[in-house]
Amino acid sequence: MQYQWDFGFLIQYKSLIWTGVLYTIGFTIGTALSGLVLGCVIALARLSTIRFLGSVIIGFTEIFRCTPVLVQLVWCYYALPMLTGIEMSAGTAAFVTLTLYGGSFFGEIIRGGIISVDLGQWDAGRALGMQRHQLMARIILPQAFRRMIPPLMNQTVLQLKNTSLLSVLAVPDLLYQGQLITSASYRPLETYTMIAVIYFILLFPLTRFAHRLEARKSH
Amino acid sequence: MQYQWDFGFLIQYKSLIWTGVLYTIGFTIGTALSGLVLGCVIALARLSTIRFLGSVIIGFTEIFRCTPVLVQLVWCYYALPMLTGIEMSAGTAAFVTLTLYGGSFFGEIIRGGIISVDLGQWDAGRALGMQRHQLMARIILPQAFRRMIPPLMNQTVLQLKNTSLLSVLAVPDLLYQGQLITSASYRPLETYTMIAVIYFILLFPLTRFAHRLEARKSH
Amino acid sequence: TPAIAQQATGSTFDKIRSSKKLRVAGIVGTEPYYHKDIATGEWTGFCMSMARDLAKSLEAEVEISETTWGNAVLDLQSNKIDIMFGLSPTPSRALVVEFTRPIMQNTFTIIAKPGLEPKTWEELNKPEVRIAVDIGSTHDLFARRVLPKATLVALKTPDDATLAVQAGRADAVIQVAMLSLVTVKKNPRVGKIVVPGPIVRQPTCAGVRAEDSPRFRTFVDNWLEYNRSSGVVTEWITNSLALVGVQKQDIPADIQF
Amino acid sequence: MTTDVMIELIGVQKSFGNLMVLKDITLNVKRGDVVALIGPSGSGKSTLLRSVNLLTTPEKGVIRVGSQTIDFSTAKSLPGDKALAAFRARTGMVFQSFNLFPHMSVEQNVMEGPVTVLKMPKAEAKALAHDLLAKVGLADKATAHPESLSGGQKQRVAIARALAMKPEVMLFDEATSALDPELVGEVLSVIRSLAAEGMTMLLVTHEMAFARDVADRVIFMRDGSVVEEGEARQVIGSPKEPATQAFLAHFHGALT
Amino acid sequence: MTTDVMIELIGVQKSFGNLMVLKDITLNVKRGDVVALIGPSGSGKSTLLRSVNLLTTPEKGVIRVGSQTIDFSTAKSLPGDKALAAFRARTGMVFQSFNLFPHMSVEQNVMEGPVTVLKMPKAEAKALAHDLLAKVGLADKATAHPESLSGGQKQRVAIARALAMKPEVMLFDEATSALDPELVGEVLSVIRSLAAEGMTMLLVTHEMAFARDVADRVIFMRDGSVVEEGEARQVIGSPKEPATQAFLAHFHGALT
Ligand SMILES: Nc1ncnc2c1ncn2[C@@H]1O[C@H](COP(=O)(O)OP(=O)(O)OP(=O)(O)O)[C@@H](O)[C@H]1O
Ligand SMILES: Nc1ncnc2c1ncn2[C@@H]1O[C@H](COP(=O)(O)OP(=O)(O)OP(=O)(O)O)[C@@H](O)[C@H]1O
Ligand SMILES: [Mg+2]
Ligand SMILES: [Mg+2]
Repeated sequence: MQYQWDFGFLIQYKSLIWTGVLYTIGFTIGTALSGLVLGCVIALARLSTIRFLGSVIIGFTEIFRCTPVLVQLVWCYYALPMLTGIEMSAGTAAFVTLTLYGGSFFGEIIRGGIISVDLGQWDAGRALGMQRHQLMARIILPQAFRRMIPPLMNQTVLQLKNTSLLSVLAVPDLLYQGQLITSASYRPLETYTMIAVIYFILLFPLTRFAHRLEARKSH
Repeated sequence: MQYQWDFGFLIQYKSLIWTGVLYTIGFTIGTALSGLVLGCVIALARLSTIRFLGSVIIGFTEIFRCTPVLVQLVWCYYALPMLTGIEMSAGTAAFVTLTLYGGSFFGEIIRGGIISVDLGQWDAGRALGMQRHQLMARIILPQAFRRMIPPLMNQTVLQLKNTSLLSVLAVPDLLYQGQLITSASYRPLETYTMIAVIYFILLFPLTRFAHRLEARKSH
Repeated sequence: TPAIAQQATGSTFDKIRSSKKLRVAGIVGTEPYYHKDIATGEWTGFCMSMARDLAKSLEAEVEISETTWGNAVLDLQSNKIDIMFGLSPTPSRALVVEFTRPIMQNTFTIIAKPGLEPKTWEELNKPEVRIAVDIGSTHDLFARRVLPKATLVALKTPDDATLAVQAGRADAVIQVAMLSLVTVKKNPRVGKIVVPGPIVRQPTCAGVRAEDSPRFRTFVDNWLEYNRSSGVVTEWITNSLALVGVQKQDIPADIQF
Repeated sequence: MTTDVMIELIGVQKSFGNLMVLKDITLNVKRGDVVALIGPSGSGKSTLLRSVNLLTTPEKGVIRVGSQTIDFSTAKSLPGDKALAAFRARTGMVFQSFNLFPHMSVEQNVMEGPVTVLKMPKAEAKALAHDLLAKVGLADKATAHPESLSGGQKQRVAIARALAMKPEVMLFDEATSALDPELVGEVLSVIRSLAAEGMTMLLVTHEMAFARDVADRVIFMRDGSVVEEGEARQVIGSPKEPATQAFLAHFHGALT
Repeated sequence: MTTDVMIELIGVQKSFGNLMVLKDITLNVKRGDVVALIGPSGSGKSTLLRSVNLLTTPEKGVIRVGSQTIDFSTAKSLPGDKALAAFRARTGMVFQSFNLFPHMSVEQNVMEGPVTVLKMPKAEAKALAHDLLAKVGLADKATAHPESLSGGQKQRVAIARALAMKPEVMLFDEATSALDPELVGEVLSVIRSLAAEGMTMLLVTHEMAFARDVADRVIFMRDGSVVEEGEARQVIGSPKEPATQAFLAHFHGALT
């Protein structure tokens, strides 16, 4: 059977698609940044010598790492208000969830990068009289980041793709708009293909950029 | 508003939940293993000196890394047969897609781990007269794997959670069964909470195991 | 030669006749349209009754594959099934698939939170009213057309939309009568069914693949017409509603099929 | 006497698991003295050196450098991060394995301490770095990256990096082991001029000639204990202890 | 003469970017000879050593070890991976930075080559490893991990690892720089016994006394070229070239 491909009809949904792209990009950039900050905090807390803090952070991290974002989203939006009385808009709930989720993963990656740095580097920094934060900022993190670039970029790419789950909370991201178009037009293949192409156009430069960075640093 | 929690009703759906758990675990183990094998092949191909091979692999990898799994699943099941005539069952299509998807990410992680091993180690292995595959298997990969454990585990956890997307192809994974129960019982909060707990029970030992492994090796 | 070409690929009608198989889709948990018994795996429901009867008139067996509403059209297009019951026609959809004559008329209703009992749709057409629908459904399309000023909360499934009302995230959910009756039966605490005026109905049809030969669609139309006029269709509907516990007396007077 | 003593260790003890690496070490280094630490491989020389600037934490004992004292017998906890950092900033250390910062150029390696710890303006730190690199014969490698350096070049960068902090005490772990004779001579004169400026130095070395020529005093260690200590020419030329004599016999044997 | 020559380099040239590190190097090492490579830091000694077992690929020149020859002037491509590996298996190398395998115990480090490359049974390899570890004085560290070793201990493990392959040629990059005199003596005797067994050795060293005592011949390099070459006592005792004289002057200066 030959399927009759026809992408022309998509033009009429231009503004719908554009809104979806903006939501997707906005949420990705926003939650990637807030997640990175959270991830740094998590990684440093886990490496700190305060045992109790470490355990609390592990618990927190594992809850977010070990359950699907979809379920977290639904929980944060529906169950939390019922339990605590804190009301959040769908957008806020989505932002908070993705930040916590992304942060848990970023935290693990950053910690892994930090502990992979040669112990001699810690010695050398300490011997110069650096305090812990100086040592981290000047010696350890710059070296750790180089090793972390591939997994960090992987995670950011996932963060962008996770925005597609926002559609369950009626946040009009790209996939949400795609579903609208599909059911109005009954042309899911063209619509999904277009969405895939847009995702690709958004993500490909990101991964290429990561590779360039990595190549430059690894010299 | 006070929500009346009631988990008791879930007992009647025991066997449904059990089927979902088995599907989820089966797909995770299967596609994580096949994805790891594929990832190793991808990483080695990218590190090989044959330029052309590298470019082809990059293109392949990026397509899978840069588009949502959901769209890939739909494509593989519906569009591929129309274009190529290759018919696949929903289960096969799901397996193939998750393998290719996971493999693309595993490949990047493995490659990152390999290039982070000190060049002196390559020298030392070569100087002993090792061939490339021996060097890889005995010297480089064991050291690379230690650094790769956090991101690899992260990815496997994601692989398990990605099985939740199989519900779009009506593969009865855990989330799919949860949706069934929700629409039969109209108790989504309890159902989603239970699903979250089951995911947590499945994934938590996995992440703990990873940490133990990491701690043991890092000594 | 087009006729020969047609022969070669085989029209849907010919294929069903020769293979003695009618391939249809089933969607779990969409009562009263489809219902799958969790224990036995047996399919029932309004659409399944129709599928079995249609198969019988074609002297074929029913073959059921599971799908979701979102993918049903793809299953049709990619030749994984022959007919999909329970689709609502719109002109743009008709560009892609062919629709049969209407199986029934479905009335648009709302399930409103306690205290909200609008007489007309216009009463709901205000920004402070939050209306839940499932994305891309006829409910969604209807709400966008009739209630442009209301705040729309479009969620992934009818269940999610119902949940939004339950959780106080929306004031009412729009559902066609076939669904709202079942929703309220299963979960009376969501709210009350209201049929705002003016009463709006929309047809529900079956979708078939667009192909050169109109033979299969003509046959289905013929079969439908026959069963409608003899009252069999209404019987299938009430039976399927009874299956999930909705009795004659539960159905408001404004609602007809 | 106490004011004259720059580095003082009393009863310092350190174990790794069951292995006691430092056994009740007591020693003094006078201000402006150059002291060489010699002894067989595994005797604990590196561990002792690391204890002096607290990179290794002893289980027992007192460590004093300049005006700062830490008593591990009584202190319930180590001083805070800031105090430790300040303690270490006044001590320069050159590591056996160099530990250059691989993500910085040679010049940045040398500037790092002054800029980050001493808050020296960048331009000034750069000038200082170039002076020191010239001193160790690496003026032309200022912008190179550590990985492209030869072994001896790396070691000299490590020396310049430690000197950049203008420390009052310098600790060298095999400072000259990868240097060729030409450079040993240069480092020797650097160390001599540092000594003239009043710098206190403690250095681990395997080169007896170097120890004899550059050090005022020599400490001989074996199995985690100080066996003999004294004036450099005396300890190396005519050791009193049998263990020292046995150790140095190999040395004379290797040369003749 | 050719059959007697074990290592032969003709017109070998190597650059890193614009920097020519090896300039038209030609040299011979006779079977069973011990040759010391001396010269200032950065003169290209390590690079030359790496070229001999093809860890560094020269741009030009011919390299022969034993019966195998590679001509970089004409060869369009390097030999295959297997051939390269076989080439290197007959050459042992001890690195300046040791490069021990951090994920293996000391004993496993030594066993790795025999087991993986030579397919020696594990039990046999283990016995061999213990013999060699005893030879370098580390019998008690067999199960330790490299990171817990002192500098000198690491270096001795690296030597044992290279010897485990029973190579016909050994290359040492500063084999003794982190060894104390006691151990230098031991390594010296190891090297002497290897020489007696007919092993050909090329070693980079900064210790002139060591070079003079252990080597048959000495090659002096400067700025990527061989400046002087000859009998060890002659080159070190009474060098002919002005550059060699200048270099060794520092050496004599440091000792007296
Ligand atoms: N982190 C550690 N864990 C376990 N053992 C260690 C550790 N660091 C050092 N050791 C052990 O402590 C002993 C003393 O080591 P140290 O490095 O101080 O010796 P050294 O005198 O500097 O030797 P060298 O001259 O070979 O450098 C050695 O036996 C060594 O194996
Ligand atoms: N990978 C590289 N990239 C760029 N330059 C390099 C590289 N490796 C070595 N060099 C340069 O080549 C020159 C020779 O280096 P080599 O390591 O051979 O010196 P060496 O004689 O062994 O010195 P040393 O006695 O200090 O070990 C040095 O100037 C060094 O900076
Ligand atoms: Mg040491
Ligand atoms: Mg060198």
